[in-house]
Amino acid sequence: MSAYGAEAKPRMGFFTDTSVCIGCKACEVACKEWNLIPDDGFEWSGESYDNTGELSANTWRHVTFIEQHKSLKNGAPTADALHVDGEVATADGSPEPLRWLMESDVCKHCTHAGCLDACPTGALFRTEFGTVVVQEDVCNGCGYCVPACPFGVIDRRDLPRSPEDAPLALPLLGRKEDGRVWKCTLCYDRLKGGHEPACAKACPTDSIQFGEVDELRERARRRLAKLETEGWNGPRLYGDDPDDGVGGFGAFFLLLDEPEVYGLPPDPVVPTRHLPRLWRSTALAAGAVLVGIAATFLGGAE
Amino acid sequence: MTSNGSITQVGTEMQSYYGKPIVKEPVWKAEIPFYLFTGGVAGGASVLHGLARLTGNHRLARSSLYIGAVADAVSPVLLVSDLGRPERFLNMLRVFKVTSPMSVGSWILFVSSGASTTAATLELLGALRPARWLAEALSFVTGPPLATYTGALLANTAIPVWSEARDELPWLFGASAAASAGATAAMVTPAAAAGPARRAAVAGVAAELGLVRLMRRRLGFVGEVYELGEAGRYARVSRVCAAAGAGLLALRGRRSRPAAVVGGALVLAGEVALRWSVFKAGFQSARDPRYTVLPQRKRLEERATGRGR
Amino acid sequence: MGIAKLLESWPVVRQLRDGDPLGLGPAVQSERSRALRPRIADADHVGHSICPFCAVGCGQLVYVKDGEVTQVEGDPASPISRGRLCPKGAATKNLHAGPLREYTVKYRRPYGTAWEDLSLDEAMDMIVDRMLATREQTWQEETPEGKPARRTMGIANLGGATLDNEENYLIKKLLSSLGVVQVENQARI
Amino acid sequence: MPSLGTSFGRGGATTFQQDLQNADCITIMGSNMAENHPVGFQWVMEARERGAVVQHIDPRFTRTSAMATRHVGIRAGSDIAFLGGVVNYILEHDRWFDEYVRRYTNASVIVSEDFSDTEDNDGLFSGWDAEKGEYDVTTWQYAGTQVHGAAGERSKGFNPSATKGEQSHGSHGGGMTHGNPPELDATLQHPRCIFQILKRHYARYTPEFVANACGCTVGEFLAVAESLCVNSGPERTGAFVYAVGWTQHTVGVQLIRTAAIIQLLLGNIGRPGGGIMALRGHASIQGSTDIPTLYNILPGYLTMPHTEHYGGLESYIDVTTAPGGWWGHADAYMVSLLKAWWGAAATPENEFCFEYLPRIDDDNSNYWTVQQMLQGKVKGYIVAGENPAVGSANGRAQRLALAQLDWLVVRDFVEIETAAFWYDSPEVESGELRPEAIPTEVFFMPAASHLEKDGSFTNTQRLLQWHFKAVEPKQDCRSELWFYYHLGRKIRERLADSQNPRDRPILDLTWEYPTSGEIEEPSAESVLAEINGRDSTGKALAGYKALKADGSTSCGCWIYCGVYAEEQNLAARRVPHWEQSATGLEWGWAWPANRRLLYNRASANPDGEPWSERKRYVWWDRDQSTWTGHDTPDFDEQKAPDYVPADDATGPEAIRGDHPFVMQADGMGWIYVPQGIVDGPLPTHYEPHESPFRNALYGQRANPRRQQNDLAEDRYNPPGSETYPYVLTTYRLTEHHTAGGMTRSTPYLAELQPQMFVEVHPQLARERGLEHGGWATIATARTAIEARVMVTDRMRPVTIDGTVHHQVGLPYHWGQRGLVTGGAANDLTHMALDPNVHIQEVKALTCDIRPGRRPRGPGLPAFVDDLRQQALTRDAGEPPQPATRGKRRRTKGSGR
Repeated sequence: MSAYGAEAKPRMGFFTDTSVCIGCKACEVACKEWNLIPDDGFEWSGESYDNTGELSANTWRHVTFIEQHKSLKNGAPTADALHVDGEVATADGSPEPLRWLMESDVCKHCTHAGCLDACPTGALFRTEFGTVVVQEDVCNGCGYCVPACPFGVIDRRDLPRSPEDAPLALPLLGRKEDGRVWKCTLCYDRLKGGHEPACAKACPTDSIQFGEVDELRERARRRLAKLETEGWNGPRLYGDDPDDGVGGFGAFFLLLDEPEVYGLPPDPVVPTRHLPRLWRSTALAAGAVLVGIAATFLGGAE
Repeated sequence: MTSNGSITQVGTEMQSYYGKPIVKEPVWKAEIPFYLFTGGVAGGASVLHGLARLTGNHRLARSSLYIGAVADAVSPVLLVSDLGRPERFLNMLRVFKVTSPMSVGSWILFVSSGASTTAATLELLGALRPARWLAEALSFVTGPPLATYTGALLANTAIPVWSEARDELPWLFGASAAASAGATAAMVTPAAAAGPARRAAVAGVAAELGLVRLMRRRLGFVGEVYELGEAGRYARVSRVCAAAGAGLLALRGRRSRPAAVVGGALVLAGEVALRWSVFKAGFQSARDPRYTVLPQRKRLEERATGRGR
Repeated sequence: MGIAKLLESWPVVRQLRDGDPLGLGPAVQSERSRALRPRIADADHVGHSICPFCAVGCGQLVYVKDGEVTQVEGDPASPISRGRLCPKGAATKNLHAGPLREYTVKYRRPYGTAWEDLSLDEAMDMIVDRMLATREQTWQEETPEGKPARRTMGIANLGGATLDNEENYLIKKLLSSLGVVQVENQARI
Repeated sequence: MPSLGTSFGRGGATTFQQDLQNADCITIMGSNMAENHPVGFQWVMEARERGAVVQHIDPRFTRTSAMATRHVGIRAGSDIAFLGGVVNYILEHDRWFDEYVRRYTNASVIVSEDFSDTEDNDGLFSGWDAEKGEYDVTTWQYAGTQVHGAAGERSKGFNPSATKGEQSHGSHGGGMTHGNPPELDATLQHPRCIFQILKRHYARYTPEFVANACGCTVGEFLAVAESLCVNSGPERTGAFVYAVGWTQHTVGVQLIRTAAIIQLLLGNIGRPGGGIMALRGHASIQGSTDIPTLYNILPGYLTMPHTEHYGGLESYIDVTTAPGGWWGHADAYMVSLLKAWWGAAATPENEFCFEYLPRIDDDNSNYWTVQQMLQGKVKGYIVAGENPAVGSANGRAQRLALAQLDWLVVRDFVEIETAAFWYDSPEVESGELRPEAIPTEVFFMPAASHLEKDGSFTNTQRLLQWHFKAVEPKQDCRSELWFYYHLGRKIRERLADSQNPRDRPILDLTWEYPTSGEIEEPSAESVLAEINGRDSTGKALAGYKALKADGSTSCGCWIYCGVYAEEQNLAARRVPHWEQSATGLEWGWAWPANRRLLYNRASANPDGEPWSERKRYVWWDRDQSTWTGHDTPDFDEQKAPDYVPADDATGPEAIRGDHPFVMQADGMGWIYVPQGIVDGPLPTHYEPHESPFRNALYGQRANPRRQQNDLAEDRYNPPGSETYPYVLTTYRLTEHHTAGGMTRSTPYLAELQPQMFVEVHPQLARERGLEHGGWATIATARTAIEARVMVTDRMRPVTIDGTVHHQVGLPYHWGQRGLVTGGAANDLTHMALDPNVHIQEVKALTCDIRPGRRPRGPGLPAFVDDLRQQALTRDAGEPPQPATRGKRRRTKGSGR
C-alpha cells in the first residue's frame, strides 16, 4: 500500500475454497471469540443448517448452505464406474443426485471498496496490509457505507452499547445503541502482531486460506485446474480478477455454482466507478438550477 | 423449502439464496427524506434570494433568505439526529473526500447553512452589512450544489434503483429544489414580488414530472418499484399534488393570495412525497435480489456477446 | 497541545501533506489504529491445553491476563489438529465463561420447591454423612446365595468420559474401596 | 470395545487419525465424521485430495456425505446385511489377501464339530438356551480345546457377563491350553475350518439381498465392495471409520466385528492407511474405559471380581491369565494394581488385599442401575460431567428414577436437566411429578473447567495428552480430582477409629496425594505417577514389561505403564509436528508403549519384509536382528520372523515370529471369535429391537440375546407396528456436543443451532401433512416430543421390495434448559440393550410422526397411552412381510 511508504506491507487476503468446506462454522465462532462480537440471536431459520442468515454487524463470517439436485462431479456417481463380472458396478438407479454446497462468506476487502470511498469521516480506511477496516473510535454511524457495499456486508449495530465504550461526549446527543458500523477487519490487530486471522487459523479443512493475495491467486488458479481435471461440477473463481467491477477482491472464492446461488452478486461494481460522471451531471444540474431560476426573473417581479 | 430458493415473479426467473437480499437496505430513518427536502428548499432559496438581491427584488430576497436560513438550520439537526453516534457529528469535518458525496455534501451544508443563517441573523439585526453581503454571497454560491448533491449521494450506492438512475437523480432533485423553494417563497411573499418564485415552482414541477418519466423509462424493469408499495403510493401523491399545486399557482397564484398559499402548499406536499417515494424505492429495490441480480446478469451477457461496456 | 499540533492531527491536513489526497489510507488512520496490538501479545502466560469436547484431542493455547482467560485458540504444534479447531473447540472461552455457568453450591432439600445456598464445606460434610449412612444401610457382605459380595448396591456413580484419567482413577479407586460397584460412564462400548 | 478386543486383542482404535491420509480408500460408516470430528476429518480430506476413494454409507446425507466421493443411503440398522454382503463379495470373487489371511488370521483353524451355524438353526447358533435366553458357548470353541472358564463353570460355559473385562480388551485364552490352536488346515479347505464356515455363513448375503435389506441399489453396493477390494493388497490399503452409529444397536458389537472380518480378509490391519478408526465422542472416553469408571472392569481391562466365579486371587488369576500373548502376565498386572491401591497393607499373605475388592453380579451397568432406582433400591447417586436426564436412553425413565433417590449429587458447569428434574421437566409439566412429592435431596456442585485443572485426556487414538491449569477455579468451582480426593479424605477421617472389617479397604487405601494452593487441589501429576507405577525402590517404571507378580512393583493401570517413565510426564510432551516424524511419537504418549499403529508387525510379510515399498512401516532389520520402522514395533523387538515357540512356552514367548496379534493367545487376528462375545462367534443380520420389518433371512427377527426390560417406564413399540410405522434415528450436529450440556448454554454455539428440529423427506412430509418450518409431534411407546419440521432431500427414503420407506431423523442435543431448548430425542428412545456392552439402541427404532405441537399437561401421557393401546389392539400379531407392508403403507399414506 504505497501511501504507507516504508510501513507498507504486501497485500494480505483470503482464498476461500468451497470445494473443501465442511460447513462446520468454526470460522463464525473463532471470529466472534477473537473479535468479541455479541451473539446474533437464537432464531431457527429452517434454511438448511444456516441459522445465521447473512453477514451483519454481529456476524463477520457466515456459512451458507445450499441443497441441490446436482451431482458433485460431472456424471457422478457413475464417474468411477467399476467392472465386476462384466457388469458395471455403479450407483445407477440411485436416488436423484444430491449436492450440499457450503461456503464461508466474508467481507471481500475490495481493491476499490464502496464502503471505504463512501465513508465521510475516514472511519473506514485501507490498512498497510491493503485491507479495509472500520475504526470504531472514529465511526459516527452515518450509515452511508451500508448501501454503498455491492455485497451487503457492512452493517450498523443496533444492540446496546457495551459498557467499555467511551462515555458520551454530549449526553443530549447520546444514543443507547452501539450505532456504529462493523465488519470483518481481516483481524487487523492479529496481522499487526504477525498472527493469521482467527477464522483461517481455525478452519479444520483449510477451506479458508490466508496469505499474500498474489500468491493466493496463483494457488486458486492451480486449484481450479485440478478440480476441472477431476471433473467437478461447475467450479469457478469469484473475485480473483483485478479487472472486475471492484478491481478484484482481497478475499476471493472458489465456488461450485453461480454467485447468486450463494447470495453473491454476479457482477459487482463499486458505486464510485461512476462518480466522475456523476459529479459532472451533478454540477450541470446545479448550473441548470441556477440558470433555470435566473430565467424566472426575466418575467419581472410580479 | 430448504433447497436454495429460486424466485419466480413478474416473468423474471432467477436463482437466489432463499430469496434473501444481496445488498443491504439503508439504515437511514425518516430524517433523511425530510433532509433531502429541506436541503432542496435551502439550496433553491439561496439561489432565489441571491438573484432577487441582484435584481433588486428585496421583498422576495428577504423572504427567501429567511426561508433558506430556516431550512439550513433544520437540515443539520435532521442529519445529526439520524447518526448512530450523534455526539461524533463533528467527525464529518475530520476529512474531505471527493469520493464521498456525503463528505462533500457535509462541507457544502456546513458552509451554506453557516452563511445563510449568519446572513439572516444580520439581516434581522440590520447590522454588519459587509459581513452580511459576504455571507449572502457564500450561501448564493453553495445553493445550487446543495440543491443537487443529494442526488449524487443516493446515486453513489449499490441500491439498484438509485445507482441505475445516476444520470437523472441530480437533475430531478435540482428541479424539486427549485419547485420547493419557489413554492415556499410564493406562499410567504406578496404576489407583487413573488413572480419569479411562482414561475420557479411551476417550471420546477414541470421539469420534475418530465424527469420522473425519463427516469422510469431508463430504469427499465427495476423502475417498477416506483409503482409498487409505499414508493408507488408516494409517487402517485407526488404527481397529483405537484401538478395540481403548480397549475393553481400558474393560473390563480398571481391574483389570489389564498390560491398562492394553497397552490404552494400542494407543491410542497408533492415535493415531500417525491423525496419519500425515491427514498422508499431504494429500500424496496434492495429488498428483492432480482433488482440486484438481473441487471448484472444482463450486463454480463452483453459483455459476453461483445455489446455494452 | 498547540494549534500547529492540532492542525497536524487534523486528517484533512494530513491528506494534503502525506500524499493521501483522497483520504483513504494513512491520512485518516487514528492513533488507536496505529497503536493496535493483538491482545494475546499482552498475555501474562500461555497455557497448553487440550480441547474438552470430542475425542479428536485438538491442542489448545490458552492466553491468560491478570488471572483471566483472554483467548483460547488452536495449538499449531499439535500433529493431530495442526492448530485447527471446530466450532465447539473455538467456543472454548465461551464455554469456560458462559453466561449460565454456576459458581456456587446449590442445595434442594427433600420435598423442597426451591434451591437454597449452601457452603462448599457444609455440602461436602453432608455428602460424606449420606454416603456413609447409605453404605451402612445397604451393605451386602454376601449375596443372598451366600457368596462373598463386600459391596453396597445403594450408591451409584455416573460420569467419566468428560473427566481426566487421574480423576477417573481416583473415582474407581475410592468407590471400589467403599464397596460401590455401580460406577459407570458414557463409554458403554 | 469387545468387538475390536476379541478380533485383534485390544479394545481400542487400531490406528491413529493422521494415518488416514495414507489410505487409498476410506469407508465411513456409522459415523458422521465431518460433523462430529471435524478437525480429525482434515486427514480424510488429505486422503481425498490425494485421490483416495471416500465412501460414506449412512441412512442420512450429511456433511460427511457432501465431502465423500460416494454416498450410499441405507436403512438404519441394516449395516450387518451390507457388510456381510461385502464379506460374501470378497469370498465369492477370490478377493481376499491370501497370504495375510492364511498366516495372520484364524481362518485356517478348525472349529468343534458340535458347532452349528445360524444357517442351520433359522437364525440361532448352536448352544442356545431358550429359558435362560443365553448361549452356552462350549460348541463354538476351536476343535480340541475347552472353554477357558472358571472351575466348575465349564458345563455352563464361560458366563459372559462375568467376563466383561475379557470382552473389553480381548479374548484371553481363547480356550487354548497352549499358544497354538490344535487343529489347522493351511489349505483352508476343511469343511469345519473357519474360512469355510465363514463362506457358508455369508453365502446368502448376495448383492440382491443387500440391496433389498438395506434399501440401496445393487450398483451402489457393488461400487462400495469393489472399491474396498481394489484398494487392498500389498500395494494398497483401506481404512474403516466408525462411531456410535455402529455401536448404539442391539447388535452393536457384532456390527463392528463384521468390519473387523472384512479388514482381516483384505489384510488391512496393522498397516499404514488401513485399520479400523473408532471415533469416540468425549474428550477422554477412551481413557474412561482404560482407567474405567465402569462397573465390570478394573484399570487396564482387568476383570472385576464376580460373585459367581472367582474365589481368591489365585483362581482369579487362573481365569484371567492366557496361555499365550501378553495376557500371560495378567497376574503381574493385577498384583501391581492391588499394590498401587493398598500399598504396604497388600502382602502375599493376604493375597495383596484381593478380598478388599467388591464383587459384581451379571449386569450392574447403568441401565440396570436405573431400574434399581425405579424400584427404590438405589438411594444415593453421584453424577459428574454427565447428563442422563437427556443424554441417556428413555429420558423419562431416567428422570422418574432420579425422583426415587434419597440423595443426588450433580457436578457440572451449568444447572443441567439432571439437576433440575425436580422442578423443570416434562413430567413436572404433565403433572406426573410434583416437587412437593419428590423426596430426593439434590446437591448441585459447580465443576472446574479443563482450563482450571491439570490432567490428562486419552483421545480417540489412545493418545494421552496433558492439559495444564491456566487459571484458578472461581468460588465453589472444583475439579473432580478435588471432589473425590477430599471426599475420600473426609470419609477416612470419619472412619479412622472404626474396627469394622468392612472399613479396612478404605482405611488401608493409599490416599496420600500432595495438595497445593488455597483450595488444596491434589496434584494430578502424582496420581499419574501412581498410575504409571513404581518398583520396590520407588523408581517410576519404564513399561509394563517390568511388572512383577511378587508384589515388588505397583502400577495403577498396566497399559499406561511408561507414561511417567524416568519421572517424566510424557503425556505433557509437546514436540511440534514439524520437528518430528509423521508418526508424531514425541507428542503425548499413546498406550501401549507409545505405539500409534497397533499390530504393526502385520505391515511386514511373514519374513519380516514390507509387503510393498509404498506401504513400508515396520520391518525386520536382519543386520541388527531387530524390528524397526516408523513406529514403536508392536512386537517383541528381538523376536525373529521365523521364531517358533517351544511347546512349553507361555505368555509372549508362546507367540510365533509370524503372528502379529500379540495380545491374542494364538497371536492371530480372529475372523471367528470362539469366546468373549455372548451373541455369536460370527456377526449375523438381525433386525433392530424395534423395526417395521421381518428378518429377511431368518424366523429369528432380532438379536435373540439382546437385553430387554419389563418396565412400565420402558414400553416397546410392537414389531412391524402400524402405529409406529417409521424408522427413527438419532444423531448429533457439528454445532452441539452430545446432550448439549456444554453447548446449549454457550451463546456462540446455541445461536448456530437454536432449536430442536426433525428431518423428514418431502414425500413423508406430504404423506403426513408436515409443513416445513412448522411443528411436528414424534411419538413412541415411551412418550412424545415436538420439534420444528425440516423438510429435506437429505433425509433419503429407502426402497425395499420396490416400496419406498421413510426414516425420521432427530438430533438429540436439546432439553428443558439452556439458552436454547427443545424436545429431548432420548425421551423417545428405549432401554433395550446390546448384550455384550449394555449399550442402548438409539440409532434405529420406530416412531409415529404427525403435524402440530404435542399435547400439554396431562394430555401428553394420555396421548401416548392412546397410541400404545391402538398399537396393542390393532397391530397385534406378527410383523408383515416387507412387500405387504409396502401396500399397507400406500393405503395409509393416502388415507391419513
